[in-house]
Amino acid sequence: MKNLFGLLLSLVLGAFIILALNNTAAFPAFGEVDLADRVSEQYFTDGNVAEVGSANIVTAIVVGYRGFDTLGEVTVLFISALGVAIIFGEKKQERLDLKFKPNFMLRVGSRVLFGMILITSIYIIFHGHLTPGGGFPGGAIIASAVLLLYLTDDRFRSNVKGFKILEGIAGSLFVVIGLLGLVLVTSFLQNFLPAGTVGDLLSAGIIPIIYVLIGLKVGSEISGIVDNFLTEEESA
Amino acid sequence: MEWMDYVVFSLMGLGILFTVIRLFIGPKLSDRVVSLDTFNMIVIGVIVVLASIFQSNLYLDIAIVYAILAFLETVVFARYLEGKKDDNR
Amino acid sequence: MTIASYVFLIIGGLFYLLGGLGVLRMPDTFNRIQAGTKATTLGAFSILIGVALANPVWSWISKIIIIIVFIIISNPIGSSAIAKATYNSKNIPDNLVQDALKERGEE
Amino acid sequence: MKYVTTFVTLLLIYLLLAGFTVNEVILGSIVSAILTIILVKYTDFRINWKFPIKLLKFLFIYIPVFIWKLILANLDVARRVLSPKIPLNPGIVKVKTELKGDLGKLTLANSITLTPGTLSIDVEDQYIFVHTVDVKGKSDVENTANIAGPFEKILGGIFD
Repeated sequence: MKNLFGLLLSLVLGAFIILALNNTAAFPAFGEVDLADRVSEQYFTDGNVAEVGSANIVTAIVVGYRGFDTLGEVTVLFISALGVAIIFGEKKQERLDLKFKPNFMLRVGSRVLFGMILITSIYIIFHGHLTPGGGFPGGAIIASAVLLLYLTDDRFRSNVKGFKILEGIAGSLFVVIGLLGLVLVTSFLQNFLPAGTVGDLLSAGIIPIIYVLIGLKVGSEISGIVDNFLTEEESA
Repeated sequence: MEWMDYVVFSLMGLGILFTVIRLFIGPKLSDRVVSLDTFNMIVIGVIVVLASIFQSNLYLDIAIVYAILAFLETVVFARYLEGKKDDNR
Repeated sequence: MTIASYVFLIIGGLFYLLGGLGVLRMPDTFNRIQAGTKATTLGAFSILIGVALANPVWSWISKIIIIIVFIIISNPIGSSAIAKATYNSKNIPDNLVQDALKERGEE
Repeated sequence: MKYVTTFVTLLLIYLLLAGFTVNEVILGSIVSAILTIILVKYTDFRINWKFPIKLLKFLFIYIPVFIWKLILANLDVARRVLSPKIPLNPGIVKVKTELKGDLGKLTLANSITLTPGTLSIDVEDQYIFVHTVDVKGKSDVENTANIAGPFEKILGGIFD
């Protein structure tokens, strides 16, 4: 009886989902959406795309118009990493011992793949203003590469102090760039570099610089969290 | 040639269906991990074909990132399977 | 060009289907890993080559090369990791006629 | 020398991802140089003047054999999966390899995984533990000749 009810419920829900996706007003085909319905119309009519210079609208909003909120967002991540470090962090730490050694292919292969993953994440970070992606996903991929090495090499220990320094430098530079905007133009985090041609690598003023800093900061913070979870107090 | 797309998608969809069945009925956890690995590989193919249909090579970036995350997920699950020795899984 | 690309796409889809069927039908975990890995690797290659033939532009082909290289390195490594984990978690099928890992005499 | 090869590999991947323009080449070189300094302690391959010949051998002898074996493997899987009663005689066997370097052994193990009816589980020193669907040989020597034979000779000329 329970199974029959479950089957009926899933069939009805499935029918609803299919109908909702077929409803062309709510879910238009690819490329046919009228963006002016959804985003503020001002964004298009005032020609702001050329003003910001970012080919990716999401990036223009996240880093350009809402740059200060993004600073807050990065701070939230920093605070959570700090919380994890306070809970798990002791003075002397050693590597958590997993029951079995990683097998040979994993150990050698992950080193080959580590460089590939890192360079891909850096590509994603640098092209945040041109393609979907940017600092947050790129930083997460850096951290996942570090997690991969942790899981496949039972003696690996990342350079935690280096990560902390990198994170501090990136965070401070973010604020410094914001203050430069305040000094050189009028307000905090305002763009003071030329916008350039939309679609070029060197365009969109300070947006790529800030996104690189965000990527470094996010990557080092999540790597720190990974390190905290995979280490334990020295049992000596 | 539009209908050929439907043929390709139905073949891949049947593959996904079979792996999902194994994902649900798999008697041991390792069977579920295997089916998840296969599932991820099929999804990479689906993303690439979608990129070709939408004529936008930005989707290929998504496929690369998905491949990276799929590999990582397989490794994490495999190490998790090994982690506990005494459990009868 | 279009016909060739569709041929590759159909072959890729068939191998994907075969991989799913193998994962479903094979009787024990190791055989499931074998069927899944081999069929999806060739399926992914075939699909990627088909898409490259449909869009013969350098910006597509270069990214497809990256995906192929990544898959060819990562997929066997991942499956061997699952196989070793399966063995280590004492989930060994009882139909093996020979077990060299056991004869090695540890664990 | 290690630095140069790591740098070139990273730059090649970056340029394949990003495309060839002047700006990308400059940015990619800077990034790859920084990453090379970080990554160089994880790489341990030696190369010498024979490297281009080895690369050509790898591209034009190993890859076609590998693709042919991959197709055979898939036809084998297809035959097994589609037959009504699945023919099986599985076992884990030990295969001896002569290759010394880590990368060579990794390539051999990956090739074994993608060839008909075999799946490499682990490598220990000179032995690869392989799960085969159909145990044919009676002894380890016979299994070695069956499973690793076709690749061992080619890879021996490339990674040594």
